[in-house]
Amino acid sequence: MENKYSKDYTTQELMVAAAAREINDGEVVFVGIGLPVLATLLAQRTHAPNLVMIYEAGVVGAKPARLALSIGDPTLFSGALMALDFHDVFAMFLQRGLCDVSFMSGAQIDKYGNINATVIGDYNKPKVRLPGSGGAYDLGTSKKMLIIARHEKRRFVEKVDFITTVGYLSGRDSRQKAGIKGGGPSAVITNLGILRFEKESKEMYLETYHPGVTVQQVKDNTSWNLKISPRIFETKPPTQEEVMLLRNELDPNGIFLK
Amino acid sequence: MENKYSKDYTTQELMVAAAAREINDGEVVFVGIGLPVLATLLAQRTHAPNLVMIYEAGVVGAKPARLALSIGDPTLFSGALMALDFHDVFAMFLQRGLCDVSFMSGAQIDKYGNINATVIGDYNKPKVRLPGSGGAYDLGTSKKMLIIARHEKRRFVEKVDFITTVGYLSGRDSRQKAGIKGGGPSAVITNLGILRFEKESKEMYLETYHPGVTVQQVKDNTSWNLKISPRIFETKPPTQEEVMLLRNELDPNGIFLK
Amino acid sequence: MRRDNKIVTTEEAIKKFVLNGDTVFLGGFAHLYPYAFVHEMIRQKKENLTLCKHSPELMADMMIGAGVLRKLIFGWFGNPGVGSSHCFRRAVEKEIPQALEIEEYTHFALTTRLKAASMGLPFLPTRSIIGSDLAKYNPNIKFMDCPFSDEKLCVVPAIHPDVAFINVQRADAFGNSQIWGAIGDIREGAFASKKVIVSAEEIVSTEVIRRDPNRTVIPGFLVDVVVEEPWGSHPSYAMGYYDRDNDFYIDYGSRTRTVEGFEEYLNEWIYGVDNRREYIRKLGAEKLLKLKPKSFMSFAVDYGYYP
Amino acid sequence: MRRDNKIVTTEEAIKKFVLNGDTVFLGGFAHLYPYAFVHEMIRQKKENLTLCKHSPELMADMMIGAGVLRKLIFGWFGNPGVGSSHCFRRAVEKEIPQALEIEEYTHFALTTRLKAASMGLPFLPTRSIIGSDLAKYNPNIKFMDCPFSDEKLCVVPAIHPDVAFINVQRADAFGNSQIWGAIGDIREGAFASKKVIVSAEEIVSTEVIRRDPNRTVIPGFLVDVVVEEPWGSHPSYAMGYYDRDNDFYIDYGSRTRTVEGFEEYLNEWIYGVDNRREYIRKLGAEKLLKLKPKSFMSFAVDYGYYP
Repeated sequence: MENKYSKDYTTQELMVAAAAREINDGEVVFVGIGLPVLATLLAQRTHAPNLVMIYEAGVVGAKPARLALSIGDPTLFSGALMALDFHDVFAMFLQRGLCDVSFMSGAQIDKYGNINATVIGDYNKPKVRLPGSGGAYDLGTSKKMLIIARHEKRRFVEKVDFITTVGYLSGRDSRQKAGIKGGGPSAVITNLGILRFEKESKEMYLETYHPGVTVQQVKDNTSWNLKISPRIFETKPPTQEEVMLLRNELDPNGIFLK
Repeated sequence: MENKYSKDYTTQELMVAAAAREINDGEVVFVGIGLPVLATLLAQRTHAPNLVMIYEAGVVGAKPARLALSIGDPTLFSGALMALDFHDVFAMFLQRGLCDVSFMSGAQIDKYGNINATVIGDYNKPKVRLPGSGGAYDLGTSKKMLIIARHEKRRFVEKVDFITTVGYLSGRDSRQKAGIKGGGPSAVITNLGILRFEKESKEMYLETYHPGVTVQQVKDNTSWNLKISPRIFETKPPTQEEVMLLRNELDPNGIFLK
Repeated sequence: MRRDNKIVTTEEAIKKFVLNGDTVFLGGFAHLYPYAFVHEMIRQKKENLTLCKHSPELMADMMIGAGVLRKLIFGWFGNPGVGSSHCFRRAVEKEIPQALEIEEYTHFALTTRLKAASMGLPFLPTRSIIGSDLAKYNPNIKFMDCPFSDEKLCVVPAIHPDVAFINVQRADAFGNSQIWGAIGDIREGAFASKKVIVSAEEIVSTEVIRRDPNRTVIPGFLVDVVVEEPWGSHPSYAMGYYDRDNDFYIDYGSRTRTVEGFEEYLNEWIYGVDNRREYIRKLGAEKLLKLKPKSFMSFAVDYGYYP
Repeated sequence: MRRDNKIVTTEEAIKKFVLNGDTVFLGGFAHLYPYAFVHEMIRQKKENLTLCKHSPELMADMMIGAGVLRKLIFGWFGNPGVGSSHCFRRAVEKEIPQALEIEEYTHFALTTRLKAASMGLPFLPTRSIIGSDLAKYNPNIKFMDCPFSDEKLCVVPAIHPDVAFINVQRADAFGNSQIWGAIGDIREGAFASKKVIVSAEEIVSTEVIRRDPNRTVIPGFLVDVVVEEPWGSHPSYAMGYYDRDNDFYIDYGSRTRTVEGFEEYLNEWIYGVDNRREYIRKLGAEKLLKLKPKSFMSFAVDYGYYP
């Protein structure tokens, strides 16, 4: 099949394809459930056949017979390459620096890519109590952190109420200076565009807008004055092959792609 | 069979029986090879059926089909209850404080039960280079350390050239003050007698002499002025049952009992 | 090895080994959660418990809603794959049914606390937490300089729960326990705790254990009592025995949005049954058949016999 | 997973992955010692190597005698179950054939250095060594106060060897490696090292590995190359494959009491054969039959199939 761009795709499909393109062949990918799994599987089926998948529940090289519905789904363990203790996942893989890519989301994301998954409002008197870090903090120490999120004003805030997963802290070399390993956030893929971080200041900026989305629309859904790349362009749509794989093979029952 | 004392036994058999009596039922015993294994097996076959055996190679509840010739003998693993990583043996069993009894020997033993298995002479210009600690230091942190050794003047020295395994350091509460876990040496079983440590000073003293041995003989083979218990008595010989078990069942080929 | 048989019922285990005020550990990650023990703690109306569990999911949500927990030491609290944990949120946001003290970590840092205890150390360093806001609200999280480099590390103290509840696939009558699939934090939790209570999907002969010593995660001498409790982890799963009951998680999520909904749920699935056997009967044969996986056997390995 | 087949010969692995001056780790404890790699390092006359191995036994004794080692980082050095290691003693006591730098730990403390590295930490605390004389002669051993209690602890720095040599019972062509019986320090050593070279008693299909993921101790993506080397651990053993050759240990012990005896041994068993295959031929069929254990199979477990 020729690798032509699709003309019939959903925003979710575009987001998954965009995330898949962030993964290089041979990389070790720490996978959760939902869109990140689909992005990883899509990368594996297209340009990254040698990627290695690791799940928090303690499994390397899973070969699931169905789409996992939770991160500890038994289907991830049957026929996998390696099962390991929970502590070892964090110590011997994440802390050891063996993970290249991880996926992240959060209720709040700020302009330095810090993520809040803990609490909205005051910690001791929360307006909304969220689930908390779990593994998220440590996933944030992989070489490339990919953030996937719905672009909303209340989510994209200037400063998060609580730093659960560290992005670039207060920007510049503050992350490195604090002694935090890993490369920090590499891309933010939303339903409106793809955002990256300036090389020096580490402030988030808009790199591409999705077909049919305007730059103003992105700015309107971000609660600080979002920087725009001088070389901004339109996000490349998914290819026909990518859409076909997602619809027919990776999520044929539309469990995550609704 | 009646539990009569034997009249036909070797010194080694007496030493093994004496060591076996130091083990209580239900205790977790860290076993090496040679006489300590025989003592542990003898205790298990007589008064301590519920003792648990752990070997340094990483095996709990071994059921060896032959007498192990080295501490990593495969026969210890076939049919054992649990196999574990080397680091876990030390961390999760010894350092965790789960081991009740361990056996120790050494080229030099001093009056506070410190043991040298590292070097005779200067560390940097050794007269004799010995194998070193290996697991010995950590075995010395079990609740009761049993020392089994040949009683010789050059072995029983006032001060060891090098502390490999900590006994009572410089006596009194110096071991405890240094922050060392475990109960320290509990008994020293030699070919001449059984020695213990004073409650306060922690200095070694002679508690019993073996049948046919004189107190003077023990003193002559100790290079400091050895204290003698005011209630000194003759070591109880092995029972007929013990000798029978050792000869007919535990070491029928005389591998360790020569 | 203790030769005395340690088998008791779940009711006896909870009655004897859980005192009001205890700190309880529940083993597993997604896999092998000890739900049978949790339900029985609620049925016996235990009080003022502290729970140490990085991912307590519905287990703690039920315990909070039923008023069993005073304090929670955790890393993530949601209904996995479904959404919020409503009893937890009501307790933290509105003190319903009562205030809940929380002590919060990352998954890694809390497991590190158990790891330290399981290793007999008073603390362990970790790179987790550095730069996040967690340390601001938790005095048990400290930082130190590496003695060998110029790095700054996070340190957390060992934690020794009073009782560990562990569900395993198989154990013998003395507590020698084997697991396959996700091991989770079971090794650390069992070795960290003062008492260890095991439930097993199957009690097997010691011979089965001895055929494969590398599968043993808890040695019998560490275990106080053993319960045979098939389906003991429902609605979570036991690898090779049954699947995770996703519908049950979704149903719990929607029914417990209100206090009344939770009470009804509690009355139906916990107070409304006397024990696990009744609970399983209530689940019904159709559900059991649906959750049973097809067989996928490991290949045997040869340990060799060395006489 | 890398789809490229990583299989090479022992000769190629040593030629490509061991540079003079490297720090080398050898995996195992009594079990699965990588003797085939050690002999080949000696045959290829590697120089100035540092060996990191808590219990190096005959492996390091041969390397020292052959002049391959400059430095040894260790915990215990003897001929296990036999007595002294003569080349080691000659080097330390008399600088024959050359001076040997030693850096000495307890087994636990040295394994803790690897553990720290395998966990991505710059150091770890341990209760080992405290009160002994080891720290007096080793500046890498330090002490610290616990940040949470009044306890004093020993601390040791992480160590990252340049190459780990690991012999396993079975691996696939991509390096996914499985072990049973004594695991030793293989997990820590492999994850601590910069490169990982695996030899396997048998290369199996990935399907065999996937049938039992809990037995995997090293994931393929960590492994640089894989060698198939049956009897690769002789004279130590591979559980289920062959027994320890005690006679061989005794013979080595008596023949190497003199420098001449060692040279003769070296010429006969290492320089005198071109590769492991010739070494095994030299051992002879009678010996192979004698060391082969009877079969003692594990029982299979059911992982379940979850479509």
